[in-house]
Amino acid sequence: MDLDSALWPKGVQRCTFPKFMIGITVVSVVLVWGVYAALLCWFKGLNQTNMNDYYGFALWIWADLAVIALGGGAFFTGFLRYLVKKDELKHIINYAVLIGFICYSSAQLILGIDVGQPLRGWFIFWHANVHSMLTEVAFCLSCYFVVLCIEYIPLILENRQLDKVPFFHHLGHNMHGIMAIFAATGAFLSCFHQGSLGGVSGVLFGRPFGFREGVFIWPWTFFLFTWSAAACGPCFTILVTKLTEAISKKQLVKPNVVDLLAKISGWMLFTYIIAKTVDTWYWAFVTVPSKGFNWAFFYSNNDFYGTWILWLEIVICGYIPALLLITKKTRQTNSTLWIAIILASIGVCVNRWALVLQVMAPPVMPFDTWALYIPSWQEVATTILPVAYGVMLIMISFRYLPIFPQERELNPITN
Amino acid sequence: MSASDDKLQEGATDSAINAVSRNHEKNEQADNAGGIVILFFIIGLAASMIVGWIVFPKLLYSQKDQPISFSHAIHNLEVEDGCESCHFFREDGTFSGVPKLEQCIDCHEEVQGESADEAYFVEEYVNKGREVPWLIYSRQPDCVFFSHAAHVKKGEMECNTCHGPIEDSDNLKPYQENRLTGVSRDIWGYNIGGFKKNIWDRMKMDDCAECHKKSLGVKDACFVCHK
Amino acid sequence: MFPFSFEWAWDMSHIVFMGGLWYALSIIGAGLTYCIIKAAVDTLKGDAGTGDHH
Amino acid sequence: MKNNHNNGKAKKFGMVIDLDKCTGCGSCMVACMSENNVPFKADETDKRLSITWMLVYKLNNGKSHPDYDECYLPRPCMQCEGDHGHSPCVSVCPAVATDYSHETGIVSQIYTRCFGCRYCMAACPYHARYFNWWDPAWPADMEKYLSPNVSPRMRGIVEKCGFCFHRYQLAMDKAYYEGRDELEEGEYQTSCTQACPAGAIVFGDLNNPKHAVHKIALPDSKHGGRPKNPNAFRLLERLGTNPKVYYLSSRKWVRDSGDNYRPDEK
Amino acid sequence: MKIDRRSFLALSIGSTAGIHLTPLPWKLMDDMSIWTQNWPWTPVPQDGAASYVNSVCGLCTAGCGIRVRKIENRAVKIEGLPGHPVNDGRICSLGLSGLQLLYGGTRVKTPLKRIGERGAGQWQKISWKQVIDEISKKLSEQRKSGNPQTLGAICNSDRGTTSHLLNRFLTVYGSPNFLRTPSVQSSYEIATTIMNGSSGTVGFDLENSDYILSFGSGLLDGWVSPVRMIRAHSIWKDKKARVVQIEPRLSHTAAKADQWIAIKPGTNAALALGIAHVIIKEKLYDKNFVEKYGFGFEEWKDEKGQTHKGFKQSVLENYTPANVAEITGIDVAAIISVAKDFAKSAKPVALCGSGDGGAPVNLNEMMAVHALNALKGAINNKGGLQIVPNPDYILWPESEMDKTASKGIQTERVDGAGGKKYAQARSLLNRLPEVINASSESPLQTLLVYNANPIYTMADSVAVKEAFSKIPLIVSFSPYMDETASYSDYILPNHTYLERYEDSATPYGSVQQLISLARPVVDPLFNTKQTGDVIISLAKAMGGHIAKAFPWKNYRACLEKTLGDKWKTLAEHGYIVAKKDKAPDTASAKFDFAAQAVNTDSKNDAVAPADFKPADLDGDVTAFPLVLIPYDTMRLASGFVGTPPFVIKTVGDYILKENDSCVDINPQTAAKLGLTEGNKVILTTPKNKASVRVHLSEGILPGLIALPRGLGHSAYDKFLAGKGVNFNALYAPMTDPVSGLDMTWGVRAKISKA
Repeated sequence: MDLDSALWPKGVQRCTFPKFMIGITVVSVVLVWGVYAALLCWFKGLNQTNMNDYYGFALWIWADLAVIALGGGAFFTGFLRYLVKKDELKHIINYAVLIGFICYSSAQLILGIDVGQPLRGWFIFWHANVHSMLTEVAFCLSCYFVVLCIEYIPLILENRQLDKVPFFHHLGHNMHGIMAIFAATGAFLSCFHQGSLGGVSGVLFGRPFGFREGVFIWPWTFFLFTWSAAACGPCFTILVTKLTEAISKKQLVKPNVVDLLAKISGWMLFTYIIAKTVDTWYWAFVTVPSKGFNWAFFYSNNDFYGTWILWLEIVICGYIPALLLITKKTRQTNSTLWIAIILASIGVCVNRWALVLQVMAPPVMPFDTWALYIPSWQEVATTILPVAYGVMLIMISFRYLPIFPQERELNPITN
Repeated sequence: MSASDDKLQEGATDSAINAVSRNHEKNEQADNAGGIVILFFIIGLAASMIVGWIVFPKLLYSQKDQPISFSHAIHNLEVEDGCESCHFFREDGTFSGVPKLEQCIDCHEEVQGESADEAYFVEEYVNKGREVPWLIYSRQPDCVFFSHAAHVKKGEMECNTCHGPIEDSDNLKPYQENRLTGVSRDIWGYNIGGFKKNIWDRMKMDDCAECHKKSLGVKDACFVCHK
Repeated sequence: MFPFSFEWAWDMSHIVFMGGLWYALSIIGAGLTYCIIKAAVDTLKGDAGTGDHH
Repeated sequence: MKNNHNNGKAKKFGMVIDLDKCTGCGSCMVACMSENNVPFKADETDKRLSITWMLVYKLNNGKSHPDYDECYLPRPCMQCEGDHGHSPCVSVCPAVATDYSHETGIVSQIYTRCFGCRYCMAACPYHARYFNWWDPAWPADMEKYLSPNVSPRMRGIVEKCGFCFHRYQLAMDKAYYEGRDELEEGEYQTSCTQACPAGAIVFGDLNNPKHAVHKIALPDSKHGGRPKNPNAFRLLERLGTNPKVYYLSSRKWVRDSGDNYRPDEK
Repeated sequence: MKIDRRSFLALSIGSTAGIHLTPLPWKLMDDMSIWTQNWPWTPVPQDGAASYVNSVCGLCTAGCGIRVRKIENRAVKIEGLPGHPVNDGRICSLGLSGLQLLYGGTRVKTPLKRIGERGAGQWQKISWKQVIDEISKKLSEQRKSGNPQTLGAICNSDRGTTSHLLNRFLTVYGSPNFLRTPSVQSSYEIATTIMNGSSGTVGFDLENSDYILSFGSGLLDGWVSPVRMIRAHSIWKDKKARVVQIEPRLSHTAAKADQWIAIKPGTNAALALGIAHVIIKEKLYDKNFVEKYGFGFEEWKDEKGQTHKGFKQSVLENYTPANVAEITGIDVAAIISVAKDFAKSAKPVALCGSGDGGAPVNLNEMMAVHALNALKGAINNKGGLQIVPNPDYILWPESEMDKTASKGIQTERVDGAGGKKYAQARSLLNRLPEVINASSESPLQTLLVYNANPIYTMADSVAVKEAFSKIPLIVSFSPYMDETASYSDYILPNHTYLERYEDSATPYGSVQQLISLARPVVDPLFNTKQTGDVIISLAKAMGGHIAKAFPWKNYRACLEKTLGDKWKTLAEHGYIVAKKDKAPDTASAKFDFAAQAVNTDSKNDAVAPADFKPADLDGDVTAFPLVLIPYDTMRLASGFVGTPPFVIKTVGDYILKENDSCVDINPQTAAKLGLTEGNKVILTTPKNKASVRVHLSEGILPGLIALPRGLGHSAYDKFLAGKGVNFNALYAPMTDPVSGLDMTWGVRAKISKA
């Protein structure tokens, strides 16, 4: 028996406590580095970054958009589990929620560093401008984060020791009981903030690269973002699950569960990427020409952005994983599944990159020049900070919380 | 988590369970216990009410007396043009605010009357040519642009609409300054709850907005009042 | 955010946007309150927690 | 409405900058800095970190010697109205720290409201918005020259040109004091207009046919303010920003530099 | 009653609930909000009554009227003075930033005495009384040695009462060595002396010209009177006057000109003569003017009866467009068309003196260009050059001289100006380092420096410093810790121009005769003194006839007395326009094409205007294949005033990047050298080397590189010091054989990758 085995979920085996602590320490070092960088940004100001007046939105906003897209697994899996009633998914929903929780808390942390006057950050709520996409993002994001907390709390309460407290036990039980309501609210909120994030650059009619025509009151990137998050978020959930399995060297979720989620993701991704192709085509041949640009302008005359980014995003990280996932054989082959989920996760990040950083890069005034940007170490550190924090939270949660309901069954303790 | 923590948790859980079971066992004590709980609740409530309503404002504001005593009432009788005799508009339309020594000297070159305060004023300030370091009750933070001309000249408002019946006061109240923000208490108002009876009780943005909305029927652009 | 904040206007955008927001918030709030109260009641009832979560 | 405030129709302050006359001397930039308490730091050579509400760009025709030619183009904030009534920056600000004044047509920036999200900077195609990456500092006794009419900005917020709006306020104060509601054309002029040694900047009310700006640029209100003067143009009109700064140039390549054109349009 | 856990719980719930029923959390929230919107460390400028003070700008010699906005006793903004004849309400970037100099960190706050090594920056504060005592004692001793001419003074101008006081002090002390900082005006003065026989200065009636042929004059780059020139440019645009700019680099002036003629540097004189050739050949010149006023246009005889070729013949023989095209690299057709355009214009004018006019121009070019004006009668006529008499309002009684003084004042000037070799020159500061370095003991033992920063502005900084190190006593009157002040023994800080009274007369280049009065805009911030007062005090401390020569109580009294009945008007308006209709002295009503004053001695017309000799640049062509030329910009001050932070901020990143100056280079040349935009390179000249960056520009001729003037300060604060390279440090002056002035227009150079 290990030092902390009383806290482990019932009937599972975990690594030794010292080994666990070594892991935690390693991650803590990265975490402390990130916290140091964050403190520098808070106390010395954003001059610590390599952002400038051309790159007011940079690495951090990309990281925000990316983690929220990747965290999209939580809302979409929740939506499938509670509203579409895909019951199998209950075996992975916990982990999806945890990943979502990590992603969303990270996003809020990054936003807290990113704004110039963090102590006035609450103005976005108090003095909200309801026409701003960012307001919509802030509201839905924080509300959905509350929902994620609500979804994560019962999981914490299921800890073997906490569960012994009757109040906690009942609270957890009751929350589970009405989880469908929370999940539905979450899905509603999530749709909106994923969409608003898509609107962030879509409404910028001064920035032809980001600007998209409107559907209702939103530019259509609004819908594309929700769609892509629903498609790629679950892929990321599967990716992290498989990574966890690889690291813990045991199967945690039955293949049929993964397969179901992968299949749904595949079809989402496939339909999304077609929509994205149409969007790109319309943008390239209708939207930007009307502003006086050739689409190729945005992919030439600079040291970084070329058409490769389109190929990467749409073909390599779009069609390929989509096809791999909707094809039964490749979906059920471990290696191609790995490739597909990795590509899909990269794809959504590339998309967010393009719609944040590439929007800032090309000159809009004809006499201006391309602006490229390389983040400072402080920016990199604060962006890695949430990764370290996420790894740590997963380590702790996995060790002490019954995240994978099938783990006991799949890994019976023999001795 | 260490083993000792582990034990603690076990212990705590046990006692919680114990407490629950104790309650079940000693049902007759329940009323009594409930009474105590309510009592403590009320004590907490009352104490925090006292802190919040009485102690807090005393801590929040520092208090200073004006450098010399001054009666608006007396001056108001002596001057011809009411407030604008001393608080006048400059030729460029800006408002002079609190008078400079220069204006005071017009009448106070020599000691007037027999009051000791007057003698002190003449000796300390007039004779030495030092400006009186008046503490200004109605000074807004730097972000505020306020045009007296727009209100008094264009809007034909009376001074006391916003400043209250100060012309009748015999002395100057102590100046209170918010320790956190450095802003005069008159801006938030003397009621710590922020309630006002008269227009002049508060000078917060909402108070400006209220009147603007009423009299102009529109919410102005931000920089009409901000700089 | 609140009708008494300076920017508030009783126009369509505010009603739709804030309506949606407050609607979501009240569901979350009501749900949470329900769970907490029910858990407290269950605890007092002495239902010592045999039920399974799933 | 504001009209009862004003006894007249809404104003639309705008600028006409004659690029034939502009010599690129930089007076407008310094006039702006010294009027508006703009901070400075030891190294200002990274122009993307340098706060210049008014910025003179150097344009060239992209040709080789001897056909090579240059032109200077001062760029204040364009005070966009937007073709459909919203400026690129105003609608995106999540905290209403910037708004469009329908009374004057000027886009404001409220420093105490701004919390530094920089969305407006991403929205502005003219790069007219600047972020305070550093705390401002005025060494030696330089704080003494700060004007009380403009608030010094703190670190972490966005600032921009507001057509010296405080000068409008001061002019209105004087007018009210003298019992007037309307300003003469010369009473409200921006600091750059006043300083420009070439007299290349003309400022006034675009809605007022008596004002020079209206006469020179001939803004066509039926077509989103597009100029009728053949030498006049605005920057990036095609984006639908509907700016209030007009430029004049007798050189075609300069006028063509004001907007983007596809190769097949040229 | 048992107090258990539940009681505590109840207590805390009660107080939590309670506190929310009080204003505390809400009020604190509001206060925190206010606090975060008005951080205590962000300055809040004090409000108060606004007022305006009219004065005159002292940052260059143009003399623009300024109007300073004040809030109570703080100066908050400098604006142009509406109605002022020079700038009419307009103002340049330097003038706008004057308050940064006033309130900035480069001020010398009290008299200082050096205690460490020269230039080491170790100073001792000293009282005014003591410093005057010490210096007057030293001067008295020096004078007793019988060589009063070893006292010298450097000053940017010889106009205005302060300069006159300084000059008078030197005179009664017994020294002729009053040295003036040279500029293009020095060249114009010599040219008018030689060709017009007038000692007046040249005014440019450019507002009325309709064709401006500029031989490299940076009319829009700070030339002579920057704001006035830019205003004139707008007038030209309005009335469609034509501007032709001749220079190897596309300056702002060239970019705004109707025609830019890229010429090989140093060949302006040849082009001017080529144009003259066309005009004469086509008989397009103003015969009336040439016949009535001209001398030496045709063949002429000197006093000895020797016959000389006329200007006409020389030009026709030697400067055919084809010849000139070869020398200058300009098309024959372009030369002919420019000549015709010029000649056919009603009111054309030709100008020379490159860049901002801070540097003199070689006499040859000056005379050739001046001759062009004469050919079109553009002298003392509307739209042309006007010979403006020197200001004459300073009328002090002749000072009493003692024996030492009379003897000393008769000695030859240390710079040779007015002597045998450089008879026409009034002052040749550029020769000073050479003269000092050539002698074992410095001919100047004491040097007073007023409104000048020679260590920065003079050519070959190394030689200048060497020469200065040989002068035992250097006294600076600078209000700022500039290069020269840092290298002096005493600093007697003047008030800045915003803290003092000072008159200034007819700005250079002005057609109107103007007297302006600067007056204190704010009370002096520090323990500084008007230099006029200091000179009067020094004189009084020296006693005897020197004290007697300064009968005024103080500078203010002197100024009021001097200005007499003008004082009142000046004090009210800030300036007076003397009679507009100039009365040119009769002597200037002639034009000597033969330049007899400098040609009589020579047999072969060597320096006649009709002659062009390519200058031999220092250094070997193979070792230094490129030619480095300096350029000026309105966004950098290259004179005795350091560029303030606001103005430095406007400097493009293609001129200054981080702490490196950028050199303009044609992409062709760069490609040959394997250089691309932004490369760091070492720039080497025969004199010095420096690290710079490359800026590719189609606006410069191949084979040339151009470096901005005004950077490379070692003094001042972090907003200026250490930024870029000082062009003056990279070349040795070329002395014009006739005028004695520096005629450098470029220097051989090479660049290699760093």
